[in-house]
Amino acid sequence: MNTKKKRLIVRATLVVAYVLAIAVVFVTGKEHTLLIDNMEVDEGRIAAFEEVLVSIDGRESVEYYADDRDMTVLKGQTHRIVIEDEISGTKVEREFKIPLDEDMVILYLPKVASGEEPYVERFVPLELESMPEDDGEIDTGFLSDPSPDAEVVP
Amino acid sequence: MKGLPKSAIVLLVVAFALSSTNVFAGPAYHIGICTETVSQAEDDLRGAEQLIKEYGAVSEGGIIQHITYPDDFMSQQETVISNLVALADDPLMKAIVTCNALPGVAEAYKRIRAKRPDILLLAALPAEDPLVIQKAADLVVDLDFVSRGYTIVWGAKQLGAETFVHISFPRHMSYETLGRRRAIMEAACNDLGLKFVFETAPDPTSDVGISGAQQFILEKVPQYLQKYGPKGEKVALFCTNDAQTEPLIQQIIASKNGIFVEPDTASPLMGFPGALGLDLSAEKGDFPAIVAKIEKAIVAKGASGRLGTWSYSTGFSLTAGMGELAKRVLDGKAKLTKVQDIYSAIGKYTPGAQWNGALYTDMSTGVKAKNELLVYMDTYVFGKGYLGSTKVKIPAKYALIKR
Amino acid sequence: MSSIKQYLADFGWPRIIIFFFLLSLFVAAPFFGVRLDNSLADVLNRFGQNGIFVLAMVPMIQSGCGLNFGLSLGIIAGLIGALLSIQAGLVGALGFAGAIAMAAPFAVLFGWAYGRILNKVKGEEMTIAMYVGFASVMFMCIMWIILPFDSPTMIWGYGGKGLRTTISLESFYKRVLNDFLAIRMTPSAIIPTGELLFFSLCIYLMWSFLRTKTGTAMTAVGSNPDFARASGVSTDRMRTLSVIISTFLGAVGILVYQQSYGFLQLYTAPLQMPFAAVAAILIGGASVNKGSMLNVVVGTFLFQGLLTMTPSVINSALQTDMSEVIRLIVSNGIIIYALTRKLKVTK
Amino acid sequence: MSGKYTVKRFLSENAVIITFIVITVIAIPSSQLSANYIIQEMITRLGRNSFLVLALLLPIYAGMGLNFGMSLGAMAGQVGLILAVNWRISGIEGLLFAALVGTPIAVVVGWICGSILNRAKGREMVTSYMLAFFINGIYQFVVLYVMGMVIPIRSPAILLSRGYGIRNTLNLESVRQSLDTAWMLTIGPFSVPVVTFLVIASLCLFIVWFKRTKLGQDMRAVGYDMVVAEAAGIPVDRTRAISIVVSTVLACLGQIIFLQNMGNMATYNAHDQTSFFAVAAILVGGASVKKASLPNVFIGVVLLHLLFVISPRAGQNFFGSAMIGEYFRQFIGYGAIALSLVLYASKARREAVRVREVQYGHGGGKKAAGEAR
Repeated sequence: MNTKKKRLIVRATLVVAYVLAIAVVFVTGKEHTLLIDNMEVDEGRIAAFEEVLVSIDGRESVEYYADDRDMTVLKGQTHRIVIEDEISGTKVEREFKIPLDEDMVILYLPKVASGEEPYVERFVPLELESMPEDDGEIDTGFLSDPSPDAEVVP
Repeated sequence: MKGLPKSAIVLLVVAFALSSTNVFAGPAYHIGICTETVSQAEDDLRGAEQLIKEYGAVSEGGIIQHITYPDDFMSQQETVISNLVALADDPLMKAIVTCNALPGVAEAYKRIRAKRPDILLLAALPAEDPLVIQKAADLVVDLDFVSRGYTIVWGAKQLGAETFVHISFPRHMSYETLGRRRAIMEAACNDLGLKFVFETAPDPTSDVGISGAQQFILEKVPQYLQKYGPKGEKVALFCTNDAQTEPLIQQIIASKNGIFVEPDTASPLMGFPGALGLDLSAEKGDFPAIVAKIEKAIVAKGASGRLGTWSYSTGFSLTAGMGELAKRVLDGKAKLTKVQDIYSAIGKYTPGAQWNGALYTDMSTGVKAKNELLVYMDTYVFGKGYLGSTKVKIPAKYALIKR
Repeated sequence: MSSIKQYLADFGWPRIIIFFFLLSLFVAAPFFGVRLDNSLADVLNRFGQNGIFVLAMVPMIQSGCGLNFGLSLGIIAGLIGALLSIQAGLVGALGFAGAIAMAAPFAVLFGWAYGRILNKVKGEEMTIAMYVGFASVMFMCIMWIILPFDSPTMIWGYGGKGLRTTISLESFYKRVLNDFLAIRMTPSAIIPTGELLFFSLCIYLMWSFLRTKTGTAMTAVGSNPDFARASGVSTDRMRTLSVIISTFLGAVGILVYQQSYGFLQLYTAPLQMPFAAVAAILIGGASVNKGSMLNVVVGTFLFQGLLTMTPSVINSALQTDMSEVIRLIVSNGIIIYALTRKLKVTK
Repeated sequence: MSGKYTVKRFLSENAVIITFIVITVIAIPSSQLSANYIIQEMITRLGRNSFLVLALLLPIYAGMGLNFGMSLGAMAGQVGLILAVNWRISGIEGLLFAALVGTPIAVVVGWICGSILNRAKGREMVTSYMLAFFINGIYQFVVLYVMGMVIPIRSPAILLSRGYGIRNTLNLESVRQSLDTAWMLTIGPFSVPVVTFLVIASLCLFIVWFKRTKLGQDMRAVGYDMVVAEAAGIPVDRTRAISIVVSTVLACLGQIIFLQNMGNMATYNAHDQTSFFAVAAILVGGASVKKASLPNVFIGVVLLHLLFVISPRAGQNFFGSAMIGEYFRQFIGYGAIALSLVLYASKARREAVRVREVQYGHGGGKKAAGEAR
């Protein structure tokens, strides 16, 4: 009985450890798409940067101008962002978290700089329905030049 | 066993030494062409041979290096990739063309690009996801599955069909382009007043083999025709697999009410010569003459005005055309992604035929790809003439149909 | 009563289950718009078309060589015969007979060599047979390209050399057996009498062969090698003979198959053909070392019935493409079942 | 024993290796590939394929022949990878996740496979071959219908537009070569995936260690003679099943390593040829149905893949046709397996005859020898 119990405990521990291992790699390996947005917020309430250097998780800085939107892929949930305004010379450094179950989030640079929460939001892609339903034909503007000696086949 | 590895190593080293002694002389660059074997896709292979005829094979001091995929390319991606990467081993290699860019080509192109960024990478008729292959290749040309989804159904209507039967199987429906085209066809049928039917056939790559799959078509087509056209109403049939096209054509010719607008990989050589048992040795290489001969045979069998195809072979003209384009670009005579340059290179092998097409537009983002061109040609109906499908206006909504 | 029970046990539950499954498919067919007459005609046609392949399994099973996974060799011999017949310009029944006649020497030669190999590897025949078959199919792929056939119907239309993947038999001997005494049941369903008669003839010949002195000796070699040796029968000779017969039947089988089908298929087409025949005879209740004519007939009918009916009925019923996958699972599952089950009997 | 006899014996024992070396030596120059390319390709392929070939060893020790059922494990690994891609778990973690998810599946199918093979003693190879077909059907059913219908698939990039089923080819961008590039050592013109080789080396150590354990010893005993092992109190069926389970799990991990290097997965076909290539490699390396060692694995991988790399081009330059090269390569692959199986089986038979000769004396020996002829 005792050995049986012992064995059961060992086995249960192993199973738990296994599941835990899956959970760990799941959390640490999870990839998220991050859209980096440098547009004005709420029609000018917070202005966009004219020219800004952004570095995430110590990667090489990327330069953004007003109205830029970029896409990058991040691994894990907690990240550090460094924003350097090239015009004013100010430097902001922040840590942000991406929820585990979000595949695609958008980060507003102006909000990060002004410290307004939340500066990371879930990204809702453009709905297909919003696309024009009926605007004429498919653009087949690429008709090849018909050769003059047309009739190929009798 | 003991002495073996040592002597083996010595021998291999000697062999290596011999291998690196080859000296190239002659042309300034080489162009690699990869097609399927003759048993999988004759047209593509003949396109490559046409290029060899014009520009010579590398082994004979020319510029074309032609290789083929393994026959069972799906199971042997390792070979697909390494054969393509091996092309980049040649320092003079400046462009690689794959016609039927099968699964694995994108990965191979990625590896080639990492090693040799100077090589132009062209892919025709890709099997991989558009976004994946667009990223890997410099230029992608595919059949316009969006437009054809509409024009084929439209063509069936022109020929008097009341029902449209789409024959395929799960593996093919797992291709994004084929699956979407099926959905477009279904929608087009609804709009044009045809009845759409989906029929499943066995997959030729499964255990029944090509023969079992063809056998199925041979047996079932007369039944379909009877089931969907019991009073002799015309029924159009379309199948996505090339191997199944031949028995399909044969049964449609034998029937009274079958319609066949065009094969999936449209070509006069696709299915017709085999189904009709034609001897084309005299017409070898002359597509107009081949079409004329097929037409004669079909009219003689009383199937005039019921079967069609393109007047030139897709595989042949795209393979040869892409090779020609690569050469023109390397010679500085053309720009790789300029549409008229692409048409003019392909047009060299399709004199007199008109192509139509559009740049690929991604459905979810609405972004137009700069390097993927979708093309199609007019349908030629035997005993009737051209249908004019390149001039049909296609409503824009079909481009958004997903499933 | 007990004899019925015994008979059922002999017949085996898998067969009974498959039989009822098939029956239910036939019953269900009309409700889903699948025509019964056509289905029945198709099953009969395939029955005659594939039966000889299945029959080809019998001699090797009897002589203890196991299942002939290397049937492709016989198929290749048949293809060579067919090509020679076309090349010689023979048509109609003469073309068919000519093809068999010309395939025969190749079948005997291949069978003899193949038999010699199998004699060297007793106990491992099946695995080796499979790879011998694969290798020879690939070798012939090269041969089809370079052999100097030049009849225009056979070679590539465009290239002008090398054999096509499929060659139409339209103007040669297409359906020469099928159309012999064919009975038209309904406007669209035809019973291929000639084909069925030919198959019956083959079965009868095999049946009577197994009852000759040589035939019994062959069975003895398979079922009781020590006894056979003691009575002075040469095991190796008998085994080789059985392989030759099997290979020859493979050659005839492909010719029957193709006259019905209408096309000659080269290149990798023969690669998977043996598996269908193996599955069929196992479904028929044969074991790795015992097979009868009844097994052949029942097995071919059930297997081909399943092959014909599942896609058409299940697709119409479920409106999905799932039947392909179901068929894959069922037919391979039965082969495995047969491979595992019979051990109890032999051991 | 004369010298002539040993030469003959040496030739017959190593016939497959010798044949391969001869063909390769003839073919390398005519392939016109550079030595750099070929060597780099060999390094890559060793890293990619060795693990899979190593998976064949244990069943051979246990006397179950070549485990054609290893593609079962490969399928389990693929399911793991599909899920990793689905949940966007990238890099090494993605591979670990795939391995952790794939392993239990591999254990289950491996156990099923082992139990079935126990009921088909003496026909293990054919049965495992057919079993792979059977499980392939189930795999297709799961991946094509269950995924998306029952198992939620959230990544639209891998889901078919129709709403269920996984796409035909899977782009493994997120885990692509993450094991290989974790530490890529550049030696001259060559890059060596160190971590991959470390993983392979640790598997070799594991196999060496395993052979010395009680279970490993049992396995060899079972492989040598089942009846004797049974009499000695070894649970024969259980031991055999365990060898298959371990083999299946290793195949699962091996397939993950293979696919991370390929960067691309043919969802419905990637496992088709797994066992074919692995079996061909180990046989070409000089192993037999009953006897295999670690060197066989590596010699085999190098020789087989060397030929695979050069034969398409060599065949083309040799015959002047691109198609023939490809057919030739496949012919060589199948032919090598057939040849080595034949050679081994006939040798085993000769030995059996020799044993009988000793047992029955000359009269019986003659008769037996006559039969063998």
